[in-house]
Amino acid sequence: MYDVLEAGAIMAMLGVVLGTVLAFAYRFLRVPEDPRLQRLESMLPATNCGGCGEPGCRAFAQALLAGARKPAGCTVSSPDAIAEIAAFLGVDAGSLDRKVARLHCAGGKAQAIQIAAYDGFETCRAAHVTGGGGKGCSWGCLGLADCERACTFDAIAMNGNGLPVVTLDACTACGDCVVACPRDLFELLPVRQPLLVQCRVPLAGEAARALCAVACDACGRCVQDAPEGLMRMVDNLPRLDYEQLVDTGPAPTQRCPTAAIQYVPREQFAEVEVRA
Amino acid sequence: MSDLLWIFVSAMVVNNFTLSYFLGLCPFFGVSGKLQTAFRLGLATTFVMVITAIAAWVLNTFVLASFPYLRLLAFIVVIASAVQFVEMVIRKLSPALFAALGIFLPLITTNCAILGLALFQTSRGYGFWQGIAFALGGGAGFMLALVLMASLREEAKLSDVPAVVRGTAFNLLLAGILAMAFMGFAGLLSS
Amino acid sequence: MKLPFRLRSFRHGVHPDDHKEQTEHLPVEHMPFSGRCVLPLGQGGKPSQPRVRVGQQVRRGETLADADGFVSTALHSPLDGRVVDLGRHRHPNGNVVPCVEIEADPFSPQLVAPHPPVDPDGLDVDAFVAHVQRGGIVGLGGAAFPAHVKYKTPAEKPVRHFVLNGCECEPYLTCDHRTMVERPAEVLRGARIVASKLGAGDIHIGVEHNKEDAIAALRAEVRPGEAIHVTPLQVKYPQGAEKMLLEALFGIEVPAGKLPLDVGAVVNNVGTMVALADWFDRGIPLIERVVTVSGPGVRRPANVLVPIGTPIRDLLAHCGGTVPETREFVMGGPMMGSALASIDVPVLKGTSAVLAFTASETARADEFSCLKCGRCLDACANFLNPQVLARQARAGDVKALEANFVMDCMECGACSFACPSNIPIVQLIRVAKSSIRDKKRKEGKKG
Amino acid sequence: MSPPTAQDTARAYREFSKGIWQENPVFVQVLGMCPTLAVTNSAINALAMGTATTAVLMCSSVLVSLLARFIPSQVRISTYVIVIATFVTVVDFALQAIAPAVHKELGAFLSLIVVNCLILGRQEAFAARNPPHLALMDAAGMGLGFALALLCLGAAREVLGNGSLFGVSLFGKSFEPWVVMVLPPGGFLMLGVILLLFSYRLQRKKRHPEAASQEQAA
Amino acid sequence: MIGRTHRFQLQAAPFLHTSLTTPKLMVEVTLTLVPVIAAAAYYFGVVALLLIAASTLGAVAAEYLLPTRAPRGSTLRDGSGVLTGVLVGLTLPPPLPLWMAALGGFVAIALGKQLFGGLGQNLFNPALVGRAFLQAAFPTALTTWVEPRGFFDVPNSTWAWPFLHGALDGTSAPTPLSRVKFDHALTPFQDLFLGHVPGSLGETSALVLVLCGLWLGLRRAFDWRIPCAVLLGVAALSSLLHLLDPTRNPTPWFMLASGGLLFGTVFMATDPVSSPTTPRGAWIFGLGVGVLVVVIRDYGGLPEGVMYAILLMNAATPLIERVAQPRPFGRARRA
Amino acid sequence: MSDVQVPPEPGALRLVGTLTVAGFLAGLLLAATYELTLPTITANAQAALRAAVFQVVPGTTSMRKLVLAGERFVVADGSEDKNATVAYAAYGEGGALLGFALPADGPGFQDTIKLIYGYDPSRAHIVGMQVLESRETPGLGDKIFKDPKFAAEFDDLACTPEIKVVKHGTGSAPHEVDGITGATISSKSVVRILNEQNRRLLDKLPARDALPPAPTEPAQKEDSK
Ligand SMILES: Cc1cc2nc3c(=O)[nH]c(=O)nc-3n(C[C@H](O)[C@H](O)[C@H](O)COP(=O)(O)O)c2cc1C
Ligand SMILES: Cc1cc2nc3c(=O)[nH]c(=O)nc-3n(C[C@H](O)[C@H](O)[C@H](O)COP(=O)(O)O)c2cc1C
Ligand SMILES: Cc1cc2nc3c(=O)[nH]c(=O)nc-3n(C[C@H](O)[C@H](O)[C@H](O)COP(=O)(O)O)c2cc1C
Ligand SMILES: Cc1cc2nc3c(=O)[nH]c(=O)nc-3n(C[C@H](O)[C@H](O)[C@H](O)CO)c2cc1C
Ligand code: SF4
Ligand code: SF4
Ligand code: SF4
Ligand code: SF4
Ligand code: FES
Repeated sequence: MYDVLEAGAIMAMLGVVLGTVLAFAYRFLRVPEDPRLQRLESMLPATNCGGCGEPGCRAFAQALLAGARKPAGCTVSSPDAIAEIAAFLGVDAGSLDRKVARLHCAGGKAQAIQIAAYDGFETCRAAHVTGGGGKGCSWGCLGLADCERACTFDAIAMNGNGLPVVTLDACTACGDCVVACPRDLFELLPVRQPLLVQCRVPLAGEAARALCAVACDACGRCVQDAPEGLMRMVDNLPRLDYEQLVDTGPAPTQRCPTAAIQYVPREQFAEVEVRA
Repeated sequence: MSDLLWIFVSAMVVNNFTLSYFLGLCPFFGVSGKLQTAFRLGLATTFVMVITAIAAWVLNTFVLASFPYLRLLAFIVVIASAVQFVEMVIRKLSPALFAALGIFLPLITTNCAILGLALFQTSRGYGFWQGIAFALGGGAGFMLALVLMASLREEAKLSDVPAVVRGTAFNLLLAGILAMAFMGFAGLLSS
Repeated sequence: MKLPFRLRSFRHGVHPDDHKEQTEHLPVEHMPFSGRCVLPLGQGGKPSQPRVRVGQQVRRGETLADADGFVSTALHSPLDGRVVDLGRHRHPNGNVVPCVEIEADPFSPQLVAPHPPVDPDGLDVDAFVAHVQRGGIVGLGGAAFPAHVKYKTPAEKPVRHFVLNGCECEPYLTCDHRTMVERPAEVLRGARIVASKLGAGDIHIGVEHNKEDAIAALRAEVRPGEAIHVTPLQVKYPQGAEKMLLEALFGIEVPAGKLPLDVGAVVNNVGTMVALADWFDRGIPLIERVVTVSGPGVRRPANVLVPIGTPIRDLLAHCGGTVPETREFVMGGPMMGSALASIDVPVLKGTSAVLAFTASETARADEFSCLKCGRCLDACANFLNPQVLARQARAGDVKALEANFVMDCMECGACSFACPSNIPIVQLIRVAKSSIRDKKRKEGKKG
Repeated sequence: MSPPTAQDTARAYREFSKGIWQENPVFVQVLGMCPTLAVTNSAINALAMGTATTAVLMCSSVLVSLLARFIPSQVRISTYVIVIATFVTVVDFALQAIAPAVHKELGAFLSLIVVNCLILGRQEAFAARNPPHLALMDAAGMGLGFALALLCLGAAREVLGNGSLFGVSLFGKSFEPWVVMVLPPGGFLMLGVILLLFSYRLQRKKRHPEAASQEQAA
Repeated sequence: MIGRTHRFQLQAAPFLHTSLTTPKLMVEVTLTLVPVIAAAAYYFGVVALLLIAASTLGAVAAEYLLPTRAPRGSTLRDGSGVLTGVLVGLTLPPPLPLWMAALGGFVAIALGKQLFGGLGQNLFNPALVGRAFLQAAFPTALTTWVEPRGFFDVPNSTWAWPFLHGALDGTSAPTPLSRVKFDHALTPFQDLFLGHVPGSLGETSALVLVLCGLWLGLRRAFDWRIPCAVLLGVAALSSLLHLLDPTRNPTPWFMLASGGLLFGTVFMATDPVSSPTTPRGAWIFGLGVGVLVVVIRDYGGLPEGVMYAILLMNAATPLIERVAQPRPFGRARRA
Repeated sequence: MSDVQVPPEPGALRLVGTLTVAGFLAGLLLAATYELTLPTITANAQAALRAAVFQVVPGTTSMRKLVLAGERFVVADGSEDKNATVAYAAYGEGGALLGFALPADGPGFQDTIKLIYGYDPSRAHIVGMQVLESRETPGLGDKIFKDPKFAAEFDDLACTPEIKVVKHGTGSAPHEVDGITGATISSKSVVRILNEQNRRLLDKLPARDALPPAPTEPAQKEDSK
């Protein structure tokens, strides 16, 4: 029985000594960290997409804590999640005009001409650096899906016509497709402005139409039909002012001879069946 | 001296802690994804092993001689505390290192390579220097296996490993091949 | 260590069959003028500023566009005729770019209207540089880099050697070879002008030793006691890359990311010297160049002196047209040139060759897995590890690519040539480099 | 405690059964690899190890579940480890008394149950947050799953590597055993192959979901 | 316009390609093995051919049954599967049961190659993975050797049923390395050189192997640095050890000519896939193999260590490659 | 959701206290278990030891534990160091000293081999050997304890000159052991372990008359710790 007690005592002593050492160590070696940071990080989507403009979710969380950013700056979180974060921090959620990626080209396989057979890697960038992939229009979509592969949110799917279709609800405006596209065809635009110029060709008239059936031939009718000051022609292309989020309805598109300008409240090219 | 050398070499390659004794497999599989982390963890483990060997020797010699039944408990508690202490020191001195090893420092505590070291050392009746040789050999062997594994896995990332095997199965089979290669060291310095 | 019986060269590299036998002995021929020329404004640095209007009559040799800034050159009319368009036309690289289009005057004798010749001895360096710029002189070695830019050397970087690149290491190409054989005097004349302006101590001309006649012709023009060295070099690709040439001649390595000037050398192509001599002595700007038309698809391979801007289609027609099996047209050499999406594009100042390949050359051989055999490493004169770069490019690992110096790759293609598994190494690297550059650009814009 | 309702029973059953298949600690969660590989060179060792682990797991879970409320979080892990180590020592002594031969075979690995991630993991993930009876069911299920997996592995290795099962020779004298299977590499290889078969099944199920559902229906 | 096939193709440079291809390389190496196979048949009889056929069959079967990303069977075209199979066969002891040889070939491809995704992806030498597996699984069978014997004199054990062991008729004979390790008895150099000694099928004749090695080296089928480094490593370390303790450690001549060293050096250490690509890496790798061979032979438990030495250095190859990257043109050496 | 959850920090005393209590309780439980199982465990160990000793020194009916004290083995009295070198004196029917059983260990092919062997000082012969622990390869090295023929080699083996391993089937001299084909290293290791232990200990064994008489059966509880 004495053994038993002695054993207990030894263990108890060990406990005391080690516990004390650790308690002291804890006191003196502790690294302070704002406990809210971890909470915030767990509330953010952890996709690290950079859509917010910070180098990652943790950085955004820090910016939130510092008050430098508003919760709505996260392009990925749902409105509920943003409200939750705002409540947690006791700040106003802020507002953000939701943007999505829009494509400035409608010249798929059925509309744009091909002048040579491209025989190389099946990526847009490879085609782009190989004589432009044989596509007649050296501005248009090459249809080899670099953007689809780049989108981590599966928001892009190539349709049967070889054009990427962005699912508006899935797009978080992270901008990966903007970076991926070798022809700079994507732009993040406010979803509230359905007026879209689906062409980037700086040519006018016949020269433009020779490349693609839906090329903008710079006739300027859309600019005339739009409310004063909303649009102007720059480099043979109509340019919209996205600061003025006026909804014009489809009127400016109706006299376009090539259907290069479209009124698209939902997904682009939705009329074409999406590839399985 | 040759005795110490044999203990060292045996623990490092002939009876490699990981590939032959199956000790420390959690970190072996868990932390071998990146070479740099693996290397650091290997160093940290070796370090903890030496601490363990000393602690175990002290406990065995001065405390546990008459209480063999407390051995496991005492080892565990003392080692865990030592590791936790090291963890706090690292966290204070090098937040970067801490971030790199992250959750794995606590894993070292509950790592069987460490406890195994103490137990084998005890059951073989190693003295102080033998214990140190054993710890250094075991640590070096663990690090060797871990670093090789990590570099192989990094390399395999560029290979077309079939989807069915990718993951744990692949790592296990890779470890199997590595263990077969280590069989070449069998009998080293024993004759 | 230089063995006495071995010719000088650089380390690594490959030995493709040179295919030069078809054209190397053919004298340069003149081509009848086409009815039309298209001159992209961006040929050597920043696009130049047109000074003509649509409908304006121009003389052969007359300036069409002026340099726009320092790294830019003037553009001259290769024809007597009329400006018919200042719009966009297709460039050989596939893009549709701003051009000047000239319609030939069918009744003109097409004589050059020379600018006044200039005695270079009377010019200070700045005036010399400005005059070279006015002559529209760009490097004829392929990159079409404005020549005058290289001559404007800062005082803290003295030029010790002026080096002429007569290697012509690309298979099929013989335009430089013929230039050296037929116009050695002008080559040396140009070189002497430049060397004296640069204050270079000596002139070195590196020529691969498969061009014995060129070496002999150049040597015959060297005056006794002159510090001009014509050095035969091993036949090896890419001997003509300027850094490899400097390594071969002097055993020096130009540091990565630096220019030959940083090691005291300026390198020009031999053809560039002829253009320069013609500009100073005869007042003829760069309006035509020698182009090798060759390859199995061409009926009558030839070296042709072609007005810049001539449509490739006309050039090919001049060479007897192409065989029906022709599948692909390449502008430049077969190692670094690029395929043409269309032959309705013009000859550029930098066009050294137009090649036509048939199905047997363009059929794709099977690709196998990389064996890590190391042949690509032995091919790479830049001492990169192409095999690793290719795998990392496939995996899209930008960080690793940059850590392995992907940006040092000069895209010479030796690695792809050498790979027994037929891995498209340089093709992968090219794409990876493009996306790295593009990403940097876009992220720069973003941040 | 109020009498268990049907719902409670169902829950308890669920906690018990999940460890055996869907969340099998070895084949699915890949936990506690060291003992899994080290002692499975024969079926009997595997069985002993499985049983011992299950015993420790169950005892510790119940105790931790009872005590969790009183333990400050900073010393949570340390306390769990003390609890586990205690039970391991108890089992160690018990085995030594009951079956000294098996004890000798398992050697240090019996003590190493302490550091089996499975045990500590269950304390953290389950026992500390659930009432004792559920903790017990969970521990029993996980322990059984662990033991079964070990037995599978041990049996496979013993059959191939020694031509016997539980020491009983199966194929007669002229069988050529695959010695590698009872050597260390064999442990890695065999478990690797078993996991490979698992993921192959899973992949096929994913690829042919209809076939799989039919299979299930049948 | 749409769907029109265009007359002209757009490809990326370069448009020229060397005439060497991977299948040609594999065939070349396989053909170089013909003299080795002939020597094996000469010394050990028809059983050599049977074993090689069995292991090749096993390898091809694995290659066919376990396809990687490429379509089933298509990878057989590159010829590397056959080469691996033949190499496994040549490393086996003559009285081995055929079923084990076939199993070895199968494991070589399955575990050594397809696991990693097929040709070019593997991290270890597949043939040696197969052999190491066999040696670990059937250590007795893999260390049972016989003297060279009559051409049609096939050992009983050859025909053992799968899963059963074959009893060797007649006596086993130790290899020169076993003799030196366990009996301190040397074998005359002439026998080693010509190959009239017990050993694995392909390894016995130093003469044939040296000639094959020279041929492959001159044809640049492999990186010449690797064999040079291996032999250098063995020669240097074994000379040193021999000088220190001549009774225990045999002469460098003996070390070079005996066992699987030459076979391993010429055909296996040089496997491009599992050895370093960089020149410096090749030197490090080769020296490492040489040193490990001597250490295992002189201090290890096993009489022979070439296989393990190569496998261990295979494992170290990714690490070696890290430190042995070439110095890029115009840059300082990498840190 | 809005409250920031930062767990309150418990005082150091509480932490120390928890650990102390846990340690104390654990200690109690363990000690109790130990006391409970000790008799059985000791008996088991004792039985195993006796079986081994009885086997390696045939004819043994009782034994006595000796420990090395300086240059001589003396009868153990329970106070000796745990790591002391031990040997067992084996007595036969009628209390005659038959010989000594000596434990020994050393590196084998894979790992340490532990064995015990019997030595008859009157003839300077080894009279038996049993492998207690080894990790030698199944099928090869494990023949050192699985192959009865090998064990039989040690049933009557001269110790002078030093024991030698010879090729299987060629052993004839009394000090020669037939090696195991395919496990030469393991068999040599066993012999080397014996030789080393012989060299170290044989001259330290007590003379017959320096020993107390055989213990009366059943053997006293002598090996408790
Ligand atoms: C901005 C810029 C400045 C350059 N400045 C010089 C220079 O001062 N001197 C020179 O010799 N080359 C200069 N180069 C030219 C390049 O190094 C190189 O000679 C040219 O790109 C053609 O080389 P390549 O035909 O080998 O590609 C310059 C290039 C660029 C883009
Ligand atoms: C791979 C490669 C090969 C080259 N081969 C030649 C060549 O054979 N002849 C040549 O004049 N320039 C060649 N160049 C271009 C030279 O590097 C260099 O730009 C040129 O000699 C400069 O002269 P330039 O500015 O007068 O054209 C090559 C460049 C590269 C990258
Ligand atoms: C996987 C493997 C395990 C081995 N295990 C043992 C072993 O346990 N003991 C041993 O002495 N030799 C072992 N060996 C060594 C060889 O069998 C060695 O060739 C043998 O000891 C030589 O004996 P021999 O000359 O009688 O054939 C092993 C070899 C291999 C490949
Ligand atoms: C010189 C040379 C040596 C080779 N040696 C081997 C070898 O030892 N083992 C093997 O399986 N394959 C060998 N191969 C074939 C091939 O590289 C091997 O199948 C790949 O490792 C499979 O990816 C060799 C190929 C060459 C060109
Ligand atoms: S990649 Fe483009 S489409 Fe996809 S989420 Fe980002 S912005 Fe939207
Ligand atoms: S939008 Fe850009 S990236 Fe997407 S398919 Fe078109 S060219 Fe490719
Ligand atoms: S040449 Fe081809 S096969 Fe050889 S290492 Fe380079 S990429 Fe791989
Ligand atoms: S990596 Fe670049 S520089 Fe090197 S050989 Fe290939 S293309 Fe040429
Ligand atoms: S079980 Fe051994 S480290 Fe986790």
